[in-house]
Amino acid sequence: MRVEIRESAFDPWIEVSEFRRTQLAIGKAGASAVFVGTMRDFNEGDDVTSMVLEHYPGMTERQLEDMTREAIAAHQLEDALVIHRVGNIVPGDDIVLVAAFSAHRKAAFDACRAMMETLKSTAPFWKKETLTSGERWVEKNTAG
Amino acid sequence: MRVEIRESAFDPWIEVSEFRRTQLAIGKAGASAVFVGTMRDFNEGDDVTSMVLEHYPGMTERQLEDMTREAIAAHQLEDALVIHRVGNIVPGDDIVLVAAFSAHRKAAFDACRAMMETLKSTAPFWKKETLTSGERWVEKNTAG
Amino acid sequence: MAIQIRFFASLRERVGHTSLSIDGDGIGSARDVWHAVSDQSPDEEMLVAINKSYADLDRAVQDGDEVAFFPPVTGG
Amino acid sequence: MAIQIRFFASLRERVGHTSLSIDGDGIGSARDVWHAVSDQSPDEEMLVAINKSYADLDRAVQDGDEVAFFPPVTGG
Repeated sequence: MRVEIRESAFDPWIEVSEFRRTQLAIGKAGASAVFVGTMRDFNEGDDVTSMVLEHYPGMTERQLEDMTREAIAAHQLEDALVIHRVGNIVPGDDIVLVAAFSAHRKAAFDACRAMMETLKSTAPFWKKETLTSGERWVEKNTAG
Repeated sequence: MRVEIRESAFDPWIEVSEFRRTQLAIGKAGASAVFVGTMRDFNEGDDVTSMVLEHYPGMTERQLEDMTREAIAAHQLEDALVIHRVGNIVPGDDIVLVAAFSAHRKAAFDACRAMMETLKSTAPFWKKETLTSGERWVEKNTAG
Repeated sequence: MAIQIRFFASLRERVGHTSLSIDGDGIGSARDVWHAVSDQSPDEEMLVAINKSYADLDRAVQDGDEVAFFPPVTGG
Repeated sequence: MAIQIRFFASLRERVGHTSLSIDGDGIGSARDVWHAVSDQSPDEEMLVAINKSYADLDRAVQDGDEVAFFPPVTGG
């Protein structure tokens, strides 16, 4: 498994491709389920021009690692990859990548979605949006 | 939407990346849910050395297009991409890519999974595996 | 005019043909098409398409139609 | 020894501190830590972590612990 916090822009598709190529045995993981979350230029009806993503260094990594380890065990994954961006972000930037690799599709789909929901509800990240009218903290994540 | 049948190897991660870059407006699709199916070197307990994927030209495209159009409408997706390989395939080759792009993650996850299940149960493709002991047709897809 | 018949995958191998053309005279349904080319009962799991859309065996078939028979699909 | 306190996001801005260190004397729980730095009741939705693991306000705190207070998380 690999869990990373990134302070600059990353390309999730290159990350998945490289991870598969370097970390997975050829011919074992028949199913790759991937979720990528990307910054929108709107939220709750307002235009958003940029965002700052704050996290709790140390705790965030631990939460993500626990979550990923548990998903691998619960769904008997071949492997999993999680990358999350922090810092200054603009619309179109990718924020989060969650990838689950398994022999069969059910496990990959279930694990990918479960990891995203766990990440959204427990990983200590906070978003502060810049609107044309000022700044605001995003107050709560909605259930997926 | 884009639906393609490919007769040679493709890189699903480059395809998704290029599709997002060229087809999607920046800042609208906050959620990308992607499934990639890859040929394994085992199936039902046997080693598989290669495979031929047959399809029904014309009908396969129509089924995939109908399915994709319906998923976009049902889940209010921003867009969707489906690529499926045919012909001679070896373990490690990617067989299928299904990607759903939407503003929010629930729609992307639901649509990606629904499209994969519809593809598995209705798109006219057939797999003939080569084992060390000879050839066999895969008889049925299992539910996901 | 005639009816075009296509077979795929294991069914193609069992029937021994990729495609056939038959005269539409006396053909009312996809089931009639099947019996014009096979003396076996259609397999319960066999799928049927008329003009590249799924149909059942009792769907009407007309001159000029393309009728395909194939086993359960196994893509993805 | 002492107790390290950290605040994040909107709570950090409201409290006006990123981190603080307090003497552990008289501190039994995370709730005691909160009241040592604030005269307001803790927000119902406020989250608490002790040594980088989630805890509740009544969890015991010891000298040397790191106690963090933050609002609901909004990553992903």
